Amino acid sequence: MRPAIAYHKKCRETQFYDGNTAIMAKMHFNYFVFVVFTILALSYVSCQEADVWSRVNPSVLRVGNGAEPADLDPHLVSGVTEHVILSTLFEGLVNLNARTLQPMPGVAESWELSPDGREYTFHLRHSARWSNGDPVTAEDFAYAWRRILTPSLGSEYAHMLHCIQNARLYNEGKLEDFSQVGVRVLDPHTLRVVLEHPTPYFLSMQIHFTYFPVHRGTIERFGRMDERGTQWTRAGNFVGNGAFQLDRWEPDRILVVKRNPYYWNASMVSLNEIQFYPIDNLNTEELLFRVGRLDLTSTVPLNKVEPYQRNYPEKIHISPYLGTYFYRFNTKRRPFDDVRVRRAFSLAINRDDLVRNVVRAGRAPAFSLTPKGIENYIPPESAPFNPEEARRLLAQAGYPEGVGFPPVEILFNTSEDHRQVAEAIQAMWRENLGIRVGLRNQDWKVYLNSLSTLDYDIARSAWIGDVIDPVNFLECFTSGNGNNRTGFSSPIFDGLIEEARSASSVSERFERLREAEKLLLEEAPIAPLYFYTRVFLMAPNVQGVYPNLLGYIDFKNVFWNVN
Amino acid sequence: MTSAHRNEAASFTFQGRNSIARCFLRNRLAVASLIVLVLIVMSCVLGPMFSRYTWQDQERENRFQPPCRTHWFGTDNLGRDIFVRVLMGGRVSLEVATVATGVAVFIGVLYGALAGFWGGRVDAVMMRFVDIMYSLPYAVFVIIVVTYFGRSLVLLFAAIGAVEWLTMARIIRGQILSLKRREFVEAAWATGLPWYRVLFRHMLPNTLGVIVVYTTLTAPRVILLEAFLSYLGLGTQEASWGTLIQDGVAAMEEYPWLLIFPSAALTLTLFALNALGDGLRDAFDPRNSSHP
Amino acid sequence: MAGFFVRRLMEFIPVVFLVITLTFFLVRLAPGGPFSGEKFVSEEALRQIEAQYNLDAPLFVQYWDYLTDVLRGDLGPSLKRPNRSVTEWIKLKFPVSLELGLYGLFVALFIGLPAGVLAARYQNTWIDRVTMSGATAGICIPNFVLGPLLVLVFAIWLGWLPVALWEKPVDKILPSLTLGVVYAAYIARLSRTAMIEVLSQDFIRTARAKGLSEFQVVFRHALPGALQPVVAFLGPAAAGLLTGSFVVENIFRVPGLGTEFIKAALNRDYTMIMGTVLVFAVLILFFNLLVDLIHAWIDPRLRHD
Amino acid sequence: MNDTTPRLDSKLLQVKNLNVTFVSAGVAVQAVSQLSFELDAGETLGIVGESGSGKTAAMMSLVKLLPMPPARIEADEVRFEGADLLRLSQQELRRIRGRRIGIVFQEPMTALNPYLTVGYQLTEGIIAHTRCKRTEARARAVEMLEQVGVSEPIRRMSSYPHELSGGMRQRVMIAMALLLNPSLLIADEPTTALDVTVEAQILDLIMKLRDRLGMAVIWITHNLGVVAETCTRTAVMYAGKIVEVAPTAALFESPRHPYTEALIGALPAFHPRKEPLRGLNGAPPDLSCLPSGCPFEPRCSYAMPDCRRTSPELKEIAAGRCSACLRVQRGEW
Repeated sequence: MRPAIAYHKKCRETQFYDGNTAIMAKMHFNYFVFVVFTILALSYVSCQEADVWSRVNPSVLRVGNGAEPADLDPHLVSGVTEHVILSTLFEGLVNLNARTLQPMPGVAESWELSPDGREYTFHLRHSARWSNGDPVTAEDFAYAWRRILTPSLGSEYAHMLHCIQNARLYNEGKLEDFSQVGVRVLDPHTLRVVLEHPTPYFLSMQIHFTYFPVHRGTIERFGRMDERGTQWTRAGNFVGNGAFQLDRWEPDRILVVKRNPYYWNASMVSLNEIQFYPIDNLNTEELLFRVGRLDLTSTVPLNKVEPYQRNYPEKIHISPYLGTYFYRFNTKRRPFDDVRVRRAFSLAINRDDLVRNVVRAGRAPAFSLTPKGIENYIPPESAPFNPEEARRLLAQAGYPEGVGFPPVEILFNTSEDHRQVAEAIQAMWRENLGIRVGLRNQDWKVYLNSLSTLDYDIARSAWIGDVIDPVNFLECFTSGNGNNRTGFSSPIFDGLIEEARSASSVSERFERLREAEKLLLEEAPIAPLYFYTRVFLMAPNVQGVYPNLLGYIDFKNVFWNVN
Repeated sequence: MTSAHRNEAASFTFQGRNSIARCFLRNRLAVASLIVLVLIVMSCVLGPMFSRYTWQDQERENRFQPPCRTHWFGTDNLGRDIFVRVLMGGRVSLEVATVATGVAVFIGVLYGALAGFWGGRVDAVMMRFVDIMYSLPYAVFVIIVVTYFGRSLVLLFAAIGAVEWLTMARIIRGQILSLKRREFVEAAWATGLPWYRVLFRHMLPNTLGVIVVYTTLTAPRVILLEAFLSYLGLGTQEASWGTLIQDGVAAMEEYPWLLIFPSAALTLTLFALNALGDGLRDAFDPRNSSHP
Repeated sequence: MAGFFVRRLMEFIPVVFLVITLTFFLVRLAPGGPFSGEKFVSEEALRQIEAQYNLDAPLFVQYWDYLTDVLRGDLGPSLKRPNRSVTEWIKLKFPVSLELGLYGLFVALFIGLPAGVLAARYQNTWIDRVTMSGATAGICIPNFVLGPLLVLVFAIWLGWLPVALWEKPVDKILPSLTLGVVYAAYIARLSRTAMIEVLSQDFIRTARAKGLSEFQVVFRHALPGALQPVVAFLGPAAAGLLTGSFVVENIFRVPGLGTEFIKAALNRDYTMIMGTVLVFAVLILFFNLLVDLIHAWIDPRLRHD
Repeated sequence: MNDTTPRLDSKLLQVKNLNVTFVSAGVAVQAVSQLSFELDAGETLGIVGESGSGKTAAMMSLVKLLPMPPARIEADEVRFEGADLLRLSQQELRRIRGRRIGIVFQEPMTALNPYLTVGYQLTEGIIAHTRCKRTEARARAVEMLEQVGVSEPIRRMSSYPHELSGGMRQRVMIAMALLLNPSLLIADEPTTALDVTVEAQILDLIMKLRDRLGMAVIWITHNLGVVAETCTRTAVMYAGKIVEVAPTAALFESPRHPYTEALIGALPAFHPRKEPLRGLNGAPPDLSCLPSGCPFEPRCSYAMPDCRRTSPELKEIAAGRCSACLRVQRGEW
């Protein structure tokens, strides 16, 4: 057996056999010879350097980017892959510092916030340009926001803008007149936004694709404003205002963005070109990185994490990520309609063990729904692993030692990772509660269907935050919320969230949210399991990529350290 | 792929059972395969009972153990004993093979026999239906069945079987068509037997050779199809060889035993099934039993 | 001949029609729609999206609309990748699958056929045994194992070939091998059996009596007969090969139609499923026809006109 | 084999102690044993015997046209035009097949390749042996077809075997065997598959061609009538052995082996009308377990106790006549 990972390839001379036709003509009976020669003729051997990154072009970055982007229309996409690409092609009013996630000037040079925290006035820089040279104006933002909120467009992510005054009503078709929505163009370079409630994370939301401006002329050249899937996002047609512009888009092969000469800060951009390779297969992505075909990956296969940490710690990066993996209990169905049963099940999970032995990759055990690391918010913690207490609660609920417990199943969408977590937890519940739960895997779409129709007992779930704010996690569990999917309903909880929304100060707001989360953990419609991490591989001399909760990479500040 | 053995199998006739048995027993490879298969089935069925671990037992502190004296095939990432898991996976895979192949053979034989027997327009319509099913990519069909019946393992296998019957139907139809003109069938008609007796008592037994051989060739296909469905995430949540191998592939550089042992089990079984099929085919082939 | 061809092409129409109908209703049976996701999409948005794609009409109306669209050559927009129409996607992906499939076919034929012929010619010798063991192994190893193994050996350990992607000619070797090997194994087994059969026939002795070389005897006299079952096998197999293999495309990241189809099915991208199934069905029918033509071309006794 | 000019005193073909054994599944079957005979240039030798007596196996083994394995061929000598056929390499043997020795097979239905045109099958032999151009080969083939009495030879060249009648196919076979003027033609029951009128035409044709081309012919048949009409000398085979060799006329006049006698007795044309036809009793022996004595002993009406014990060798009993019967050899017949 060779060493676990052989990272260095041998150098071979380039050879090219060009005798195909000659060989064909003289066919021998010994066909084996023929086959061997044909294969050799096709397989000229390529040269590989010992250090795969030493001869890399310092102006190009090759990025493994998971799935193929569904589209590049910021109002129609919903995935992380699209987000990564769109953040190079567009720029919002405000940028975030990739290291600290603090707001920095973007298209807006400066901004003011009214004392009640509900009115932002943005002053757009005059040098901001679209990639076709047109100036970026406040009108462009208003147009973009009107477009995403237009009901007939059917944007799946329009709710991101619901914090703007009347945006929700307009989006739901209950308000016809966009001028009543809290977006005002004061002059071509001044934009005022009126919010429904004070929204402290409003500025950081500006790096989300839903807030990006779009170029009206381009969109309407290829279709109606509310038309899905027009050709304006094709290379050649596409107009953006980011540091890069779309150069080439060959689906499932490559997507290339090049430096945008019209970008207001173009001189500070180091990379000339970023190549995004859509690769769904994690193992393939890792292999491409290993042989030096990629400089940055979207993730790392679980089995490769430890070998990399051991042998190439400079190449693997693990950082906390704004996401929580948790189990839902169906509170509308016996036996999980009983809070004691839910809590017993949650208490019987040894999260440290789970994180250390099963999910690995630096993940942290979760005792709350909201991840740690959100500034100024310290989430309440539910009780740690306590099998005695769990058994006591279970006995109280009428199932001493698990006797008489109805058969229940853990539902998960079919995936190796989810299955392993489920198997581990299944074992813990068997060991600690004496209860044998079944496993049930479903195809993704069926699983979603089962979730929303509450056709399950226990279901694997996850929530990735869109913005760095606990409310984004907590509001899912308000009564009737589409993301609730547990049947959990508590007027007190709803009230706390509502209070938090209209709270006048950040500390008061977080206090309400903490109370809400504490209630949620006590009621336990969910059992948080672990917090996500972002794990990726990066060529050792790429600089300017920082760990942050959003997994946000500011490509305009990424550069190669060439020496 | 399914039509692969149509032609290989096309020329059997039924002969004396003794000569078939004798011919089969002369084929050492086939006999060895049979023995291996029996051993595999036995150990999959009985083995887990004698093991000190169950397939779910987790020694989470003991994960990724290479093969050693306590864990013959090593352990996986949850510290489960691979040996027992391979045996349990064998149960699932062999169950798939049995149920799905059984369904495929049953539907295929019945359908093909009736089509060939009735002939004419009925045959044309029935075979056109088979054509349509052929041109329907089975993935769509299996996905739909799986999403509906995904919960039930047996139904899943039945679904696979229901996809695999097409080739069998074609082969049997061809056989029945050629048998229709044979003297002994005419003799059976002459004695005034009802049609179903002619078909099931006189004609079908003569296709037994094809059925047996094709069955041993369908089983490996079915096992691999289950493995493929697992690869797509449509398979079972229980540890079948397919899912074990899939896990193993992801870890083959670091923990090769996770791939090697389930793969070896699958390959050995399929090898034996293929060799058994070959042996049976030769045994049923009249040309091979006569002297040159 | 032309008449025969046209008649056969006419027979395609009802089959394709039935395939469309069956698929159309089958895919709607599966639970979950194209637009459900991890995060909740509001009822309102969902309704609007469905309206944009005519998914809110009664099912039979949708079916009728789809049929008339197909007749006009319009397969509709992809629901999950709205940026291109299904026709465009197929135009983009099918040539790749076609290319990969052809290489796979090439591998299958150029390994399988000589191996089978060789094994038959040297029946019951070690050559036969080695070749046939190889063939059985080829049938037994799932391609999702074979692919990564080949990558590990040839791309990582030896460093001869690229790991994945589909750009330069070298990139295409490993995917083609992975795709073709199983078929090669089947062809080897089939052609061996058929070859043994043919080699025992009288006309082979005649050819030998003429003093022809062994090469001429095997390849000119015996091969056509031995090819018949191989051709029969290759018909449906080729259709499968050319429409792409999800596994191979996924492992080597080949931008082919196979992935498109499986993903469409998993994502309930109705129009895309319909489009790919249509391609598949037509290809199957076409290859059935082609097989008949090749049979007739090889065997003069089957020529009617 | 142009370099081996035959010595003046030599025969065209000399076979000494030819044994052919088929081994399969551990069982050995001696199909031909201790076969010896000679053939002069231009001579026609008939080889007669029941089915399974080893006629075809013996003749095919001369040019190694038996599948090996299962066949095993051994001989002290098979000398043809000065070369020992069994010791030649495949390459050298190939140059004799089709060029010096032509063969006409029994079943014209199956002996022609159904996938190839008549023209191709005719010309490929010429091209393989003479390196002449395709057009020349075609001209030669057409000419030969004409000689064997195929009408419209040019059109026939592009026909496939299944488009021809049985007689026509056999003519093609003959043309194929004679294309390169072989010095020996082995005709393996060339007329059995044909109906009587065609049979006569084919017989006639081969005889004519033999005379015109001056080649020797070995005529394998189970039909004594054919032998009587065509052969100068006849060898009778039984159970893999030659039991009697004699000039044809003498053989029919006074058979010197009980088996020959029985064969002739079963032949209507050579039988006095008054007596009823006598069939042969019993069946041919199982070659895998031959009796230790004379293989014909169980069916022989002249058998004596010694016949059971000793297997008689083929011995010359008169000038040009050999027999393998103890009685004959002891002068009791």
